[in-house]
Amino acid sequence: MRIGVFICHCGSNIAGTVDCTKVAEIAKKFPDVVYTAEPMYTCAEPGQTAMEDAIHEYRLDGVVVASCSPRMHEATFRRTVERAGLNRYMFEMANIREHVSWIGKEKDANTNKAAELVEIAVAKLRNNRPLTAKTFDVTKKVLIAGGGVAGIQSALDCADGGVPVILVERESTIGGKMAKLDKTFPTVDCSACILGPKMVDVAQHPNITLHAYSEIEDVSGYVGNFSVKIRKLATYVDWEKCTGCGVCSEKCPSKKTPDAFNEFTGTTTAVSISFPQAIPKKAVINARHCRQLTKGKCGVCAKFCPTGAIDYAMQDSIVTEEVGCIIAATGYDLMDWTVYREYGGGAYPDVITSLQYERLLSSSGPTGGHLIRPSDGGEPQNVVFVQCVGSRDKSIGRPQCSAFCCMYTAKQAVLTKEHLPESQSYVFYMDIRAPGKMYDEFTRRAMEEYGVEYIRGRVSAIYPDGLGQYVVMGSDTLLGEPVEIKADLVVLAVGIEAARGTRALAEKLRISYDKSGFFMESHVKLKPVETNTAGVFLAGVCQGAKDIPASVAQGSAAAAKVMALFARDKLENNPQIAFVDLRRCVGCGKCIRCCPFGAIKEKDIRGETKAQVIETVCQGCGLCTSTCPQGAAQLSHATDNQILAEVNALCR
Amino acid sequence: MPVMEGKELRIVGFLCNWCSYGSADTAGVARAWQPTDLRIIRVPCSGRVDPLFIVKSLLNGADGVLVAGCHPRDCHYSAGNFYARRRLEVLKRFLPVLGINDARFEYTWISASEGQRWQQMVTSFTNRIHALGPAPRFENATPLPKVVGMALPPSSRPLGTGKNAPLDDLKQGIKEKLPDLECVIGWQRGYDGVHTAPLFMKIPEDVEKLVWGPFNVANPAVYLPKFKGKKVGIVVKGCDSRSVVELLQEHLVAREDVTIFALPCQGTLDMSRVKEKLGRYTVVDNVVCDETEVIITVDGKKHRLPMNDFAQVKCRLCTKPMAVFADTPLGESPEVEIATHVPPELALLDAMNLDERMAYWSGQITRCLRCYACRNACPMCVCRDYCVSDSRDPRWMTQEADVTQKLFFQAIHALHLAGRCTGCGECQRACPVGIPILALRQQIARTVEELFDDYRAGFDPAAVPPLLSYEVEEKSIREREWK
Amino acid sequence: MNYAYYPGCSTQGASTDYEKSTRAVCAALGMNLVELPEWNCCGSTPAHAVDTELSAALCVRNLDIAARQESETLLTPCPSCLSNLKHAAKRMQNPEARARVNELLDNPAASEFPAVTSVMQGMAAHLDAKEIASRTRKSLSALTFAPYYGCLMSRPAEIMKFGDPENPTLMESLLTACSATVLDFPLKTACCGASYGIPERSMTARLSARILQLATDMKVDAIVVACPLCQMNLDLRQPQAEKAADTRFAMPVLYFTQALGLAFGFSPDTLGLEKLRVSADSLLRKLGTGAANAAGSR
Amino acid sequence: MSNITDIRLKRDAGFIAEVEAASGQKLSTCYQCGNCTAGCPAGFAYDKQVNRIMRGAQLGLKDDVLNSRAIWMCLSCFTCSLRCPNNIDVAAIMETLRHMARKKNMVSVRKVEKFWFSFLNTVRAFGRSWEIGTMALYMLRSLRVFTDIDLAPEALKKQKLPFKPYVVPNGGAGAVGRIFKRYRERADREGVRP
Repeated sequence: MRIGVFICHCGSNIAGTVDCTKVAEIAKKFPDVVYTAEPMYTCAEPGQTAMEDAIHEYRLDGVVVASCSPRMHEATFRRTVERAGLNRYMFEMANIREHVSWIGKEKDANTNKAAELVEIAVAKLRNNRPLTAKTFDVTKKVLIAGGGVAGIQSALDCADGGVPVILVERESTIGGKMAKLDKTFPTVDCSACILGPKMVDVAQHPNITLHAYSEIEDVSGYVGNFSVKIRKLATYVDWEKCTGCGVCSEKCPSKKTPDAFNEFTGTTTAVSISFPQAIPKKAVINARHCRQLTKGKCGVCAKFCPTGAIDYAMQDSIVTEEVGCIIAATGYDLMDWTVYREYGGGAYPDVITSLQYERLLSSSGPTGGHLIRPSDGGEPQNVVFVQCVGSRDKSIGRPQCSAFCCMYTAKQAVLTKEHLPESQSYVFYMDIRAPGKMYDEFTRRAMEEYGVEYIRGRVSAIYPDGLGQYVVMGSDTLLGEPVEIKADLVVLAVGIEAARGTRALAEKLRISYDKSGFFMESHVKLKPVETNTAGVFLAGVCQGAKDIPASVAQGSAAAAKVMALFARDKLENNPQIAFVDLRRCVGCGKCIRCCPFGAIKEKDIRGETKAQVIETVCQGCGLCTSTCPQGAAQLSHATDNQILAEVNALCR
Repeated sequence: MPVMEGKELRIVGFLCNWCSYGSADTAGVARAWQPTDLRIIRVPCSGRVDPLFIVKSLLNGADGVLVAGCHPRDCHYSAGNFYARRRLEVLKRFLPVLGINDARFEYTWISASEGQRWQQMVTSFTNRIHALGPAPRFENATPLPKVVGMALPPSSRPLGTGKNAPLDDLKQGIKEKLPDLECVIGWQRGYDGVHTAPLFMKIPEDVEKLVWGPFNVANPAVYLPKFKGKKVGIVVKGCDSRSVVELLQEHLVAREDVTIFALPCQGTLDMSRVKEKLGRYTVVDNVVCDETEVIITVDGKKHRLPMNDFAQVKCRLCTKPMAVFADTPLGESPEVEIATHVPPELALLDAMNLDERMAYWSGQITRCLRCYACRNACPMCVCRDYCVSDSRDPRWMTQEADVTQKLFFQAIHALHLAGRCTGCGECQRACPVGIPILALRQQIARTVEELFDDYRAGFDPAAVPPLLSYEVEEKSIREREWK
Repeated sequence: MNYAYYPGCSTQGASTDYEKSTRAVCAALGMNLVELPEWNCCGSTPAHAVDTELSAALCVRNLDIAARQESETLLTPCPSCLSNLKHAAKRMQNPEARARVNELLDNPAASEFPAVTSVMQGMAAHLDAKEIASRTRKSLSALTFAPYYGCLMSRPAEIMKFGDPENPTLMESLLTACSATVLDFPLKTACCGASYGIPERSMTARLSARILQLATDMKVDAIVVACPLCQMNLDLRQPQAEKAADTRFAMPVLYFTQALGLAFGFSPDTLGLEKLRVSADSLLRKLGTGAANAAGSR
Repeated sequence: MSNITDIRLKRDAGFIAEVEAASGQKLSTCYQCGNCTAGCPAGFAYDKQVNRIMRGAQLGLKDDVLNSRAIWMCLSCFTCSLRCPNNIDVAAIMETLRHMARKKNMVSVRKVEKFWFSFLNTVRAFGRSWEIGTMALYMLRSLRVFTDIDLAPEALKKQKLPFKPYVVPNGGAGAVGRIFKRYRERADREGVRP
């Protein structure tokens, strides 16, 4: 090989504490090194040109640049050597700035260390091989998991952009949490009125196929070519025939079915349509409460259904969709707040969650929008709101802020006053987090115009006083006193967690999730929509707590990512992936078992089982390489021999 | 290039590209001063760090090795660090048995934003290594003179010669199945009455050659992978059957292809001790087994060998005299007292300090001929012709016959057996110069048992091998504190 | 079965009724309490408030006696003693602290102590609810109780190991085994004012009043307690609480052992009921004459 | 004197470290939510609420904290520790502050301390506590003759208060006395107030 080594001065950034000339002198003696140079700024245009010239002049077939971190300029220099006619992988970097000149005080030691890092790079480069990317076709179709406001926005944007959309929703209607809300902050406009039209658009859009009451069973494939199995849960109602007339629900004798859509503030019938604006507006039988399905006798709904849509024998069915991208928009659930024994742990009827309160306020809710106490149906006089229940609480392992509770609490306090002008609301808070547009103004209005009493402090305990009211033991840290309020109704701003089943979905999508179960974005700041699995994007609260505008924005952002990817007809893979030396492979399948991406499959080659890497799926982690005992699986650009060369350069 | 003599020590870091390499960059950008000893090798993922890179570094002069990856759950590749955590923890608990101080190796998790933490880690790790001083090297160790005194552990059951085993029923059973099978693997009389040789029964006449008894020491499972894809039968002792189970688990033989014949085993002889007892001889006159002892007459001299004194150590500790499962089992498993005794080879090392262990291995391994008999006898060494010990690509080892190369091969074998070794002891039995290499495998097996819910290889073909899986929250692996 | 037993000073003075009823009930359950010889005061709140090592030393002297008794379990009826003994045992696990505590003692303490637990937990471990129910001679179904544990019995949870520190339920299970109605009493682990009755009377008066008020509003027949100090604050000092709250409670405050004792058919006098300041006659009336009759049979 | 707190002047970093070491708690984890204050049963008797004490300790305002009345009125009921969202053992911090104040002779509520010593003196003398003795000593020390005099008739009638102390036999009382003696001697050696 003919290797050229460039020791960058980076102005005085490196040359200040590293004797670059000496490093170059030492490097000259390394095997295969035929040329060294000491550019002032290698990354600057003159530096790059000089490198190209040197490659031509000295017929170099490999280049080492000792400069900053490869995370900074590896891509830059790879393009440089490529322009000069070399394969971009015949290039290595030695990080002598971040790892040497900026952290070591002694010039001697730094110089010695820099030379060694160059030696490692040269040793590796001598084992490098040219690598080339492969291209493959793309299925220009997207699957969106979750039909909340984020998923709806992604679906509509993609569909408008001409991309066919498969929208999968677990519940019987799309709309998500937003559909349950009465009003939205900071404008206090009706949630159903602004979300409703979007839901109707989804139903009517020719590019959108909706699978409601369905779950994702299995995902295989890779960016551009995913295959997704969808389990359509049995509704016991043939939706082809159901017109959504609601007769079944009217006639159903099983009237005490818990009403999940209303957050269990009321009851519904065993066959029902979750709410009047549901999309699709189709009935579903709750199998656990249907008399026909549990006891085998009833059949009332089947008798009355004008279209004969009831089918008690219905089973789950599986459909498979081929798509090129997947957007996860699976949203959130409230955490299980009953761990707070000091708030009654769920035993007190008038201590409720904020989402239950939304249903009590909503005109489509169980009380028709009449604000009453669940225990006795009376109108509450004193309503206490407690924030940060299950948020910012390390003692129960939930240190994170749920981000939107401050705002909806203010909204609910305002609505309380509007519903019951004689009432008085109190809000126990730690900090008011209102950084959005018109948000702080809104909380101020709650206090100034609606007379909501904000008290800065957490609540230690809530208990019934034996006379029908609840004692809320709080404190006012600004006053420096403990505070007690007798409340008729207590609303807990319960913190959020990733929706149930999120972890299982993450495993299927092969993406990561954080401690609270929220999906991990590729980069906290710069790649907030991407995941580390190519072709899988995130929208809405499934990625982290956010309010409606932010969810909608991320929904659109995910759609843009999909459309950008689909703008190309062919995709290129990263050639730094694993390959299997078939001669060495004994077909034991250890690599297949532990590949995090399912990127290795068994293949029968002339009657023998061998492992084969699916080049488009492999992400290049190299786990297979360190798993394979016979060294048959090797990761290109980080092969055993390449790393051994580095080890041998250091330890001998 | 040497380290700065007297100033620096050789410290190698393997850092994943995404998190920990990033944290080192972040520390650099923040001008967070650090000791200069550490040399960083960038790898895509901590899961790419083969523990053997670390062993190789430590055998070849590294004074310390640090591996860093993304925090659990933050792996750029989802789960690479979860696998790394298991494998590196096994390694950490393996190093001391070689005589290498495990404080010289550390692994940890750090995110790209934690520059300050990186600075603290590098500083504290470097300080730690300096406190330990330069690593002693095997080639400089004074070999420990021959070590004696491995006390025999009590036997888990009465041992015998298997004289009354239903051998004829077994032969009958084999003959019945033989027409459907390519062959059945078993034992036959060897070159004299105190040795057996492998027997491949193809026709009913072959079956008559089958023998059963204390001389059936070899593990026939070693031949099984060669018949991959063919219908084959195998006669097994309890210990042999665990190897069969492992091969099934690793898809190296298919359950439907193999027919297992089993008899309960009463123990087999430790041939090295038999040899010692018989001394040099020319002719075996007679071998008679009564129930509990073997009476061997060589060159006219009669030797009594009670099984209780001459059985292999593994038979004394055996918890599975009967096959894990068999298609044609004959007889019931005898009662076994389940007691966990540290095998004597390992107990010997447990009693030594690190320096003594290094001296011990240095002395023992010098005798290694690099004949690879250990590898060839191992039923789990399925790489065969493609063993990394003698390949150029990848080139893990050189052909030099020095202590580090020899020991490195043993480390390769032991670590490749992690979670797979059933402790059949064939490696050690096959060693022509009698190096007690089984201890290394035993230490790995003990570690796997400690870390992964008492997992023992070779009992369940459907079990998930612990090193090919992970738990998000590991029950028995604790993150070490950095101070 | 034999149990080492540490009665605590209160049971020798102000709370002899707790001692009497504890011994009676334990005997009925087949628990033989073996009092530690020459036991001393645990130091109570004053000792640990002054110095944790002094407190530990006073406790460890008792633990050491218990260790020499070779009993597996040491029972004590008083939560304050229990808390001090358990804290001391915990502290002795730290070698530095152990050395400093040993300095205060005549002889270094034993390396291990028997487990210390409350009489209440001891009973529950000795017999399950069904067996306890089977020993009931007089159903308490006519009575409604507010169970009150006080603050020390369940806290800190990791030391006291008394179940959910916000919502212990052991007393409920014992009392319901005797068919009593036991309400979910929200202030069951609130503080009654502890030993501040003497130096800061207004404190105990106010805190006890809160508890008595809620129990009164919940219309219970009695508050049932497990702590001598709680009993004293709620019962003996009830007039002070009444004065603070400007109301009248007349709320009987029983030890749980007294309540169990009634169910087991002991006479009021065996249980020391006459020691209560607020008379328990109202309870006895509700139970009918049975209690008095049963007393004759014992 | 200005009533503006100059944090640079009043902060005592050594004090912060001392409190953290003795209590085993990290003061900086407190984010001042006020839950400790909200649940504290004795708060009404405090000059400064618990969260205010925590803030003072966090800032290292030694005199401010050690001179408070609150640390003496704390009942050690552990409600604050139980409910702290940051898992701080607040009660341990209160006790640590109490110990520090005592050792430095900064006792702002003398009567509480007097009561403690009245109690402990009976224990020192007899090995066990003795209610009447404690009360008598306390009345003497605090000059509060009528403490609980209203309870006396009822308590005496119910024979709740033994007139004679119980002395732990077989040298037990002596052994307890020696514990106190060694404690006092060690405190003298270490230069702290026993």
